[in-house]
Amino acid sequence: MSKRHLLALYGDFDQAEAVVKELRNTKISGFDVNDDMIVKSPIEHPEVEKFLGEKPVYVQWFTLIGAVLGGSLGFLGISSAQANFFMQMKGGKPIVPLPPNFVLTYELFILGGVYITILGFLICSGLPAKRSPLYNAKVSVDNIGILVKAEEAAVGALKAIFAKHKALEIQEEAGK
Amino acid sequence: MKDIREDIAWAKINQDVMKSLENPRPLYWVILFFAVLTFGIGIGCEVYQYQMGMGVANLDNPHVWGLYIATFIFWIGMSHSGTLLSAILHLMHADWRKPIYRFAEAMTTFSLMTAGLFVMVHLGRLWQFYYAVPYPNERWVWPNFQSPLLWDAMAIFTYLSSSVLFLFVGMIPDLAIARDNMHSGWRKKLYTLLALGWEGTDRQWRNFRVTYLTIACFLIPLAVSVHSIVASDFGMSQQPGWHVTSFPPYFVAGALYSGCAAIITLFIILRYVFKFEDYMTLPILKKIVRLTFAIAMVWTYLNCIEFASVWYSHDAVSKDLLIQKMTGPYAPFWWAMIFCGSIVPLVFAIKRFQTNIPVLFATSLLLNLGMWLERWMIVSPTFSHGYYPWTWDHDQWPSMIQWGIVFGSFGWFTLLFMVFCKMFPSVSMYEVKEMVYHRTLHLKQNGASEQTVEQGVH
Amino acid sequence: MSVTNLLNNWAAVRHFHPIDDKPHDPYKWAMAIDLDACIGCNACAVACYAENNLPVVGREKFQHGQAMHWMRIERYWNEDSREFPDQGAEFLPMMCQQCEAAPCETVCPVGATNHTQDGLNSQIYNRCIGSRYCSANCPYKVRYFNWYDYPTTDNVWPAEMNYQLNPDVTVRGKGVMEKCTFCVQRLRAAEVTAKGEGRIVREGEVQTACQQSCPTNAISFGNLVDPESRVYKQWKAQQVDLAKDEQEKDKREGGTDLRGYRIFEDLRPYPSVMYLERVRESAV
Amino acid sequence: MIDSESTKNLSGQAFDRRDFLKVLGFGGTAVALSGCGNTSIEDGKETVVSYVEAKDYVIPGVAVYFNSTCAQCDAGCSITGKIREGRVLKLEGNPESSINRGKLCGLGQASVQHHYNPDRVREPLLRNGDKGQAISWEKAYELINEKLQGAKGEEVAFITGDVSGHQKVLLTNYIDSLGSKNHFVYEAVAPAVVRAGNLKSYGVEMPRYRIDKAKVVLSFGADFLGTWISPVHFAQQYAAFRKGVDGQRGVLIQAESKMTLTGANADRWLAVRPGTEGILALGIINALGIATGDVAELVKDYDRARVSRDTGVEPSNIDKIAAILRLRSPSLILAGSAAEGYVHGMQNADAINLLNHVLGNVGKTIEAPVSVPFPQLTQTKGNTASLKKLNDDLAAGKYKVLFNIATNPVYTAPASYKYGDSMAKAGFKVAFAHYLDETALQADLVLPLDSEMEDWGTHVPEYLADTAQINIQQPLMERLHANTRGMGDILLTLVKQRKPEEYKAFDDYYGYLRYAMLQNKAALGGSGDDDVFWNDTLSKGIVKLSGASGALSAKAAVEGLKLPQPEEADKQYPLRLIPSVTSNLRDGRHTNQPWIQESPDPLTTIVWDSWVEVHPKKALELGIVEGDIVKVTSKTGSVNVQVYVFPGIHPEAVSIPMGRGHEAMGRYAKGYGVNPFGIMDAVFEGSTGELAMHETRVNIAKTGQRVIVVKDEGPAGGKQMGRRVALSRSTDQVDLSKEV
Amino acid sequence: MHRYLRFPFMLASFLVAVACHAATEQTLTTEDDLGPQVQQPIEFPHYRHAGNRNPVDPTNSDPTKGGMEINCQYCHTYARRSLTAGIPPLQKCVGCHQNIPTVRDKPRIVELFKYWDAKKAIPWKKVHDLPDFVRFNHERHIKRFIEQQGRPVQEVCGYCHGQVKEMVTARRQKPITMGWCVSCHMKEHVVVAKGAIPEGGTPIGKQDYWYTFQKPAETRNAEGELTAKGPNDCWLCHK
Repeated sequence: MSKRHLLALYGDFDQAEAVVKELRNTKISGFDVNDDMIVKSPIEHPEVEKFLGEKPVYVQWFTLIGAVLGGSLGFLGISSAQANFFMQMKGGKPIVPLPPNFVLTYELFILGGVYITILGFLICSGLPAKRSPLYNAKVSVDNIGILVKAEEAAVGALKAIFAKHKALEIQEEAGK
Repeated sequence: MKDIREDIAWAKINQDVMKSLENPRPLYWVILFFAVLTFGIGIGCEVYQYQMGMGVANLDNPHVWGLYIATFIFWIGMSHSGTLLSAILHLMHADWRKPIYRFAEAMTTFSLMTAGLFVMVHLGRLWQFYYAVPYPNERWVWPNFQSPLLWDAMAIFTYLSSSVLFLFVGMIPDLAIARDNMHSGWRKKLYTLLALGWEGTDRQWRNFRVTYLTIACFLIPLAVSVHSIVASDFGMSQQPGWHVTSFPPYFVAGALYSGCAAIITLFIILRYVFKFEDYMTLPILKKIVRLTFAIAMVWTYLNCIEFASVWYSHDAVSKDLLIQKMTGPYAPFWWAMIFCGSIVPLVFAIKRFQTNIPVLFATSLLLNLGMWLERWMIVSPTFSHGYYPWTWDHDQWPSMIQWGIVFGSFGWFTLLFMVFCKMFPSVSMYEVKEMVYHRTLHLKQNGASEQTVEQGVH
Repeated sequence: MSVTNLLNNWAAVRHFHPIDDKPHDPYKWAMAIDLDACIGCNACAVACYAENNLPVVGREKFQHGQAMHWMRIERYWNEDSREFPDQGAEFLPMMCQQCEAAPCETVCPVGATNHTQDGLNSQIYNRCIGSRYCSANCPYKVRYFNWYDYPTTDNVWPAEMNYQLNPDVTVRGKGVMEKCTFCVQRLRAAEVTAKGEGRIVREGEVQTACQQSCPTNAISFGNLVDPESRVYKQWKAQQVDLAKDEQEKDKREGGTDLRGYRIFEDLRPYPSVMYLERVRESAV
Repeated sequence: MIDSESTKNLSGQAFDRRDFLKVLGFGGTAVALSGCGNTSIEDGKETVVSYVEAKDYVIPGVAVYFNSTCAQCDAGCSITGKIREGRVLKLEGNPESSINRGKLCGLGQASVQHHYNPDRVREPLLRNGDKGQAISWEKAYELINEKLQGAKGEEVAFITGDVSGHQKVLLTNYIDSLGSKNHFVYEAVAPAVVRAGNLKSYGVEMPRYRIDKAKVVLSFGADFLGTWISPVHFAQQYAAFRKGVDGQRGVLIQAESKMTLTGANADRWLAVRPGTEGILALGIINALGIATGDVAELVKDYDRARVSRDTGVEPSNIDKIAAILRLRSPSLILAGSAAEGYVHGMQNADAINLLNHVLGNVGKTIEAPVSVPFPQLTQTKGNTASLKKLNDDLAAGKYKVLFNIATNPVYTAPASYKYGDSMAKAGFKVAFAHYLDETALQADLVLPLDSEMEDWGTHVPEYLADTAQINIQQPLMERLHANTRGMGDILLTLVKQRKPEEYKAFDDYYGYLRYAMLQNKAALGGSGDDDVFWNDTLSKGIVKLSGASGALSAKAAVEGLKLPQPEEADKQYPLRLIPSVTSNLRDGRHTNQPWIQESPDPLTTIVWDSWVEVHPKKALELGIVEGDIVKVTSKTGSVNVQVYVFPGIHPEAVSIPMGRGHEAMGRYAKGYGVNPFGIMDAVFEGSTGELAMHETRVNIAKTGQRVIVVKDEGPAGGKQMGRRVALSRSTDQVDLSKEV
Repeated sequence: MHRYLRFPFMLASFLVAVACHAATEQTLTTEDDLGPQVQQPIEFPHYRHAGNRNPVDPTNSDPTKGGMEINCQYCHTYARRSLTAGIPPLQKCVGCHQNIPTVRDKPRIVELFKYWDAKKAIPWKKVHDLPDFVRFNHERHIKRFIEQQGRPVQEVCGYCHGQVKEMVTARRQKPITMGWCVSCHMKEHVVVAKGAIPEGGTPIGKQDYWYTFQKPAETRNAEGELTAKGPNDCWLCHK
């Protein structure tokens, strides 16, 4: 583990974009632009995706599984509960009546969907987690942060690029 | 009339909203005091009722339900506007919702919690409420899944938990801001905990967007189903005045209506109390008012449909009940409901009043009253004028205990809501930033000539 | 366990009642009340108080409509505007109709009211949580809620009065719903006795409290499955079928000269009580 | 659930019924669904009390049935008490009795609440200023003895209600032993004028009415389904009558001024101007046109125009009634309140009974009564004239000692008697009482009585249905309060004070009763072993006797029959007050039984309160509506009472039910409603001297207050609002012959 | 494990555990659940009266060496005729004990005779207490198991009362809760033993119920018996 973290803050989105472009175009050994760069922003910038490239999101799959599980287990569970030993006729309706069970299945479908989606979100976005040591509160105000992880050797180059694009601030992990 | 300024500094947004967590206007404490007071009265009434029996509410044998159920529906209905603002308008990319959806969402949560209380208050044997919960038990007995009340319980549970999660998830970036800006103390710790270590990385934002959208998609049918199910508490029964096909949409429209009215009320209060004049701007209010007006007309229409369908049916009993509502002992309340629900919103059609805060405040209170009366007029007249003429009611007026608990619920709601607004950012900071950012972009693209174009969906 | 039940009995649990199946074997308790014989004397109502531990609520609570009479005698007048009710009054004893497809059963959130194998609409006090939905959905409004705690805080049975309480019937505390049970404690005792002897309950072996006290025998009660029973014969003679929401005889042109009817039959609760219309002399 | 077997089982067993069933705490008395508390198992907390000794027939959890006699009214219905773990739970009718044949009215059902009433007197009480002081029985007996020493025989008076059987024998003996002739038998609501009228018309006081044999019943205010003579028996006859002789359904026509329960069940209810029932009867005879001789002479003036004018009954109705009476025979004509209520009540009764003679019903639907072979046991028949006499005597200060045995004249005497003041003039007042009622409160010594479920006795009802019978009354459970005594026991002790020799063989009343019955074993139809006979008698609860029926006089009594013209309305008091006797409350002695209080009045459905019935037309005229509190004023006094607008009353009359308005008698009676006796004028029937109950004239005035009437019916009143609830049809639309 | 998955994994495992626990069929057994030791006015030795004879020598009925093997129903005589089993009247105890001079001086018997002389009932404490809204019918169960199926009395009583014959004063041994009652009703019980169906059908007659699973089985099982489940009607016990 000889990698170090670097955080550069930018006040302007265009500047940040330029930095990313440059990082991408510059070959720096010990730094992989796809793996070692994280962009932090105070709001959700749809543009970030554009310049970072398409990254897959798997939350929907959780949703699907949750909803299907919720619905089917709900229906089966309710029907089974109705057909337990104490099955008692009610209001001339069958012991296992379909319309009420469909209503409940619908609710459980949503319940399962929502819960598992949240679970999926937590898994996919890696929350809850400890913040990285180079977290800067300005990111939650209006600055764009670019967090990079690089070999000791690449740090200098990266710093230069950051500085070139008028980084407001460059934070650096203390050396080992 | 000024909208949110595009050149507003993002740091100022943070500061302004964070200020609301610190020092609201004195009125806040006055409201809080009265909320605690009313809530205390409600608690006292409930304790008395618990000890003596439900009879102290002055319900009687044909007339077994009263204000509790009516108020229950009222609170359930109120919860719908939060979903309307946060989910429906979110899907429609109406960005004017952004400064206000947070408190609307909170309103959803808290009014659902209040509604849940009424289910409890209403039970004759509150201490046995767990019989209605489907948990595996030693006796092998399950609740009756055929009962619309159970659907209700299930729907409300789903809705409440989903709403809380939705509120929470949507608040994570703001909690992170609060965490970063709060001076150290227990609240900072709380925000740190709740923010889950949010850093605003691209990965987090990506998943956040999808999650938020997905839950919004779920919430919309859920909200509709919740009030349809509340409607089927009545619609699934056999009683005249309840067994009406149009009840589900009628209830949903009523729910949105009362929710919007409540949003107007709370909008005005919050704007003043927390000094949110820069965010909760009059143009936004104007949009809500227009929306409310539209829903009011939908509600009026559905009301007419209900009368017409009763009128043209050959169901003499229902017809009888309708006439009774208009002319019988409940007539004053019924006509008050028509007045508040259908006549008063006409004020909103007048442009001058659409941004007149005192007028809007008064009107929205009247609308709320009207919608509360509507629920009462759905519940009570059927009991006092049902199928069986021998048992028609002669002496049924809610007792002070019943009123006390109803008022107590308003105290409870206000208490929760006010504490929430003081504890958590009630204006979504990151989304206001987004809104400003997008507008700025928009302005840049269109040049400076086109100014103050109203955005969003009308 | 439950899943096995579900799968093994799928056909059984999907039956509609009473249209699809006629499961009442060997018992279906039912009643026939002859309104022409009923004189409105209230003996049945008082007998019900005695048998079923009904609380006397007192003047104030009666005024609030919180009376607990499981059996109530209704008095109707003819609806024309003559000066005097010169055809007398119409008395109608009203109690739980023990519907075959009871509206109250479906809506109870905890399943405290069910349909039993012998055709009764049961009310399980200890399961009831007091949501009162059953009463809300009852077209006859024959369900009574314990608005107060009559045995304790209301002290309805002071001192020695509680010696009178029937030990076979639970004394209801506050917050539960109750209603006419067709004197289920008597029925069950008779059924158990008969079962022990390997037979079914004979006609006349068991009577409800109201039936037993009725001086004019206006109430007949018995097993509708048993062709020997008076109730069976009366239902048969009046051509009233338990499982129909409209009787064949009523569809006949020119009406019928039979006077058996069930109240609110068209709402399809399939009540188990048949009333016989009151008759008045045409010659005077 | 009278399992006939369980009763039968008892008969075979030798048991000593003095060995009472002990109250057993088995299973606990309060089988309660607990409130907020825990309902779980609590082993070792409850005590299971078991018997020391138990009879074989006593099984915890299984009911035992004992037969006895209902004492709530004088009809003498036999009852079967259901006893579990030593507690009386419920009463049913005894199927063996020909009077009630297994049925029991609401009043009878409620007598367990008389027994368990929390307001019963539990100790002998001696007046000490305003308070009662508990004393011992010995002291009480001594005191009575002491007081009687200082009084001559004629200075001692007894007032009782109807009394029969061996209590009557003992009472008579006691009165004789005192040398007193002053036994006043008082019943506030008694058919005394009807008896007198019957005696004149049929030669007997109380014939047997055969409603079940009649095809048409025309009743002039006789509430035979509700309150009249033996209502449970008549209700059964009525059921048979409705099923019909030869498949023809009986027709009931009721002519009266205020609708009674019977009137509410009539095919045709006629609102008759109060007091003109006799005129209507004669008018019907006239319209029948079948009378001859002096009867024809008598009725010739009563043409339908005049009768209609006098009575307010439409001529067409008179014709219809005459037609149906002519067509359907036999019929039965009954005289009830028409006779009791008026100064000319006897004339009314005569006219009505004449109709029976004209129609030839005597001997067909009016049968000779069965006679009881033991005249000493038959019922002494109470009336109201006796109270008048007693009151006059008391006011004159004639009596030093007054025994008031289970009556409540302070409450039921018309206010103008000032009975309370009269009573105060008696030196020493002894009240035998169950409760501290109005009269007991004025007594110097109150002796607490056993309830009829703790006491021994025999009863011979006045009205006997098929055969003569002696009804046995026996304890159904052990004495609830240690210090109450049976009426027979008290009388026995008292009579022992006078004639110790004659009665020394009897330890208690039970011994006396058993001895007396066994002595007449043969006459009572018994044979064989004494114990077997006795046990058999007790288990049956009835001794059926073969009594001969006498004959009825066939000749109508027309002489002296002269009906007064209806009076013009009084200017100051334009309305007639009809104090109605309701089936629940009768004369108010059972008002403290909560089931009775909460049992809705059948016609108005009002509970827990009194009301005044006003015809809608009159109400409109006076501008009053339901719930208005009005002041009803007579010459004697006034009461404030709520209005119930009631169509079943003649517009010239108003009606207040009897039985409420108690000022004492415990928590369930005191302070509910008003007492119409309080405003009743002292007007008397001409020939018998009975109180004419319907002769009080009143006016009513609004007080401006309004209350909500506490009643069972909803705001729709008796209207069905187009719902198919209570349906009815006429006889031509229905074929009863096919019915089961 | 990947740090992202740690929390979700824990949450999921928790949920799965809860679900598994909920789904696991709660074993409704005849497991013992000892009630409190109840202090009775007289320490009645059940083992002496109902216990087995001396196991070493089955013919020896010397009470000092073992029990008397008295039939439960000899004293609890009401059980076969009533809902309640009841406590025998004092008369019954004395009836025997006045003829047993050998134990006449034992403190318990002296106590017993004290009650008898005072004609006072012994205030026994309830050991098997059901809530007031539950009505268990002794008669029905005795009819079915002892009279119709001829099972041994002590075994049948023991289903609910445990091994009373080994106790001094009775102590609750079974949970007697609703689920426990039902666990028995849910089982397939023999209604017709091996051999021919008796005259008039099965002992439970024509009483087939709505739901097939409650009817006696159509065919005999491997042991040649017909079986059925117990009644499931709420109104049998809760009235």
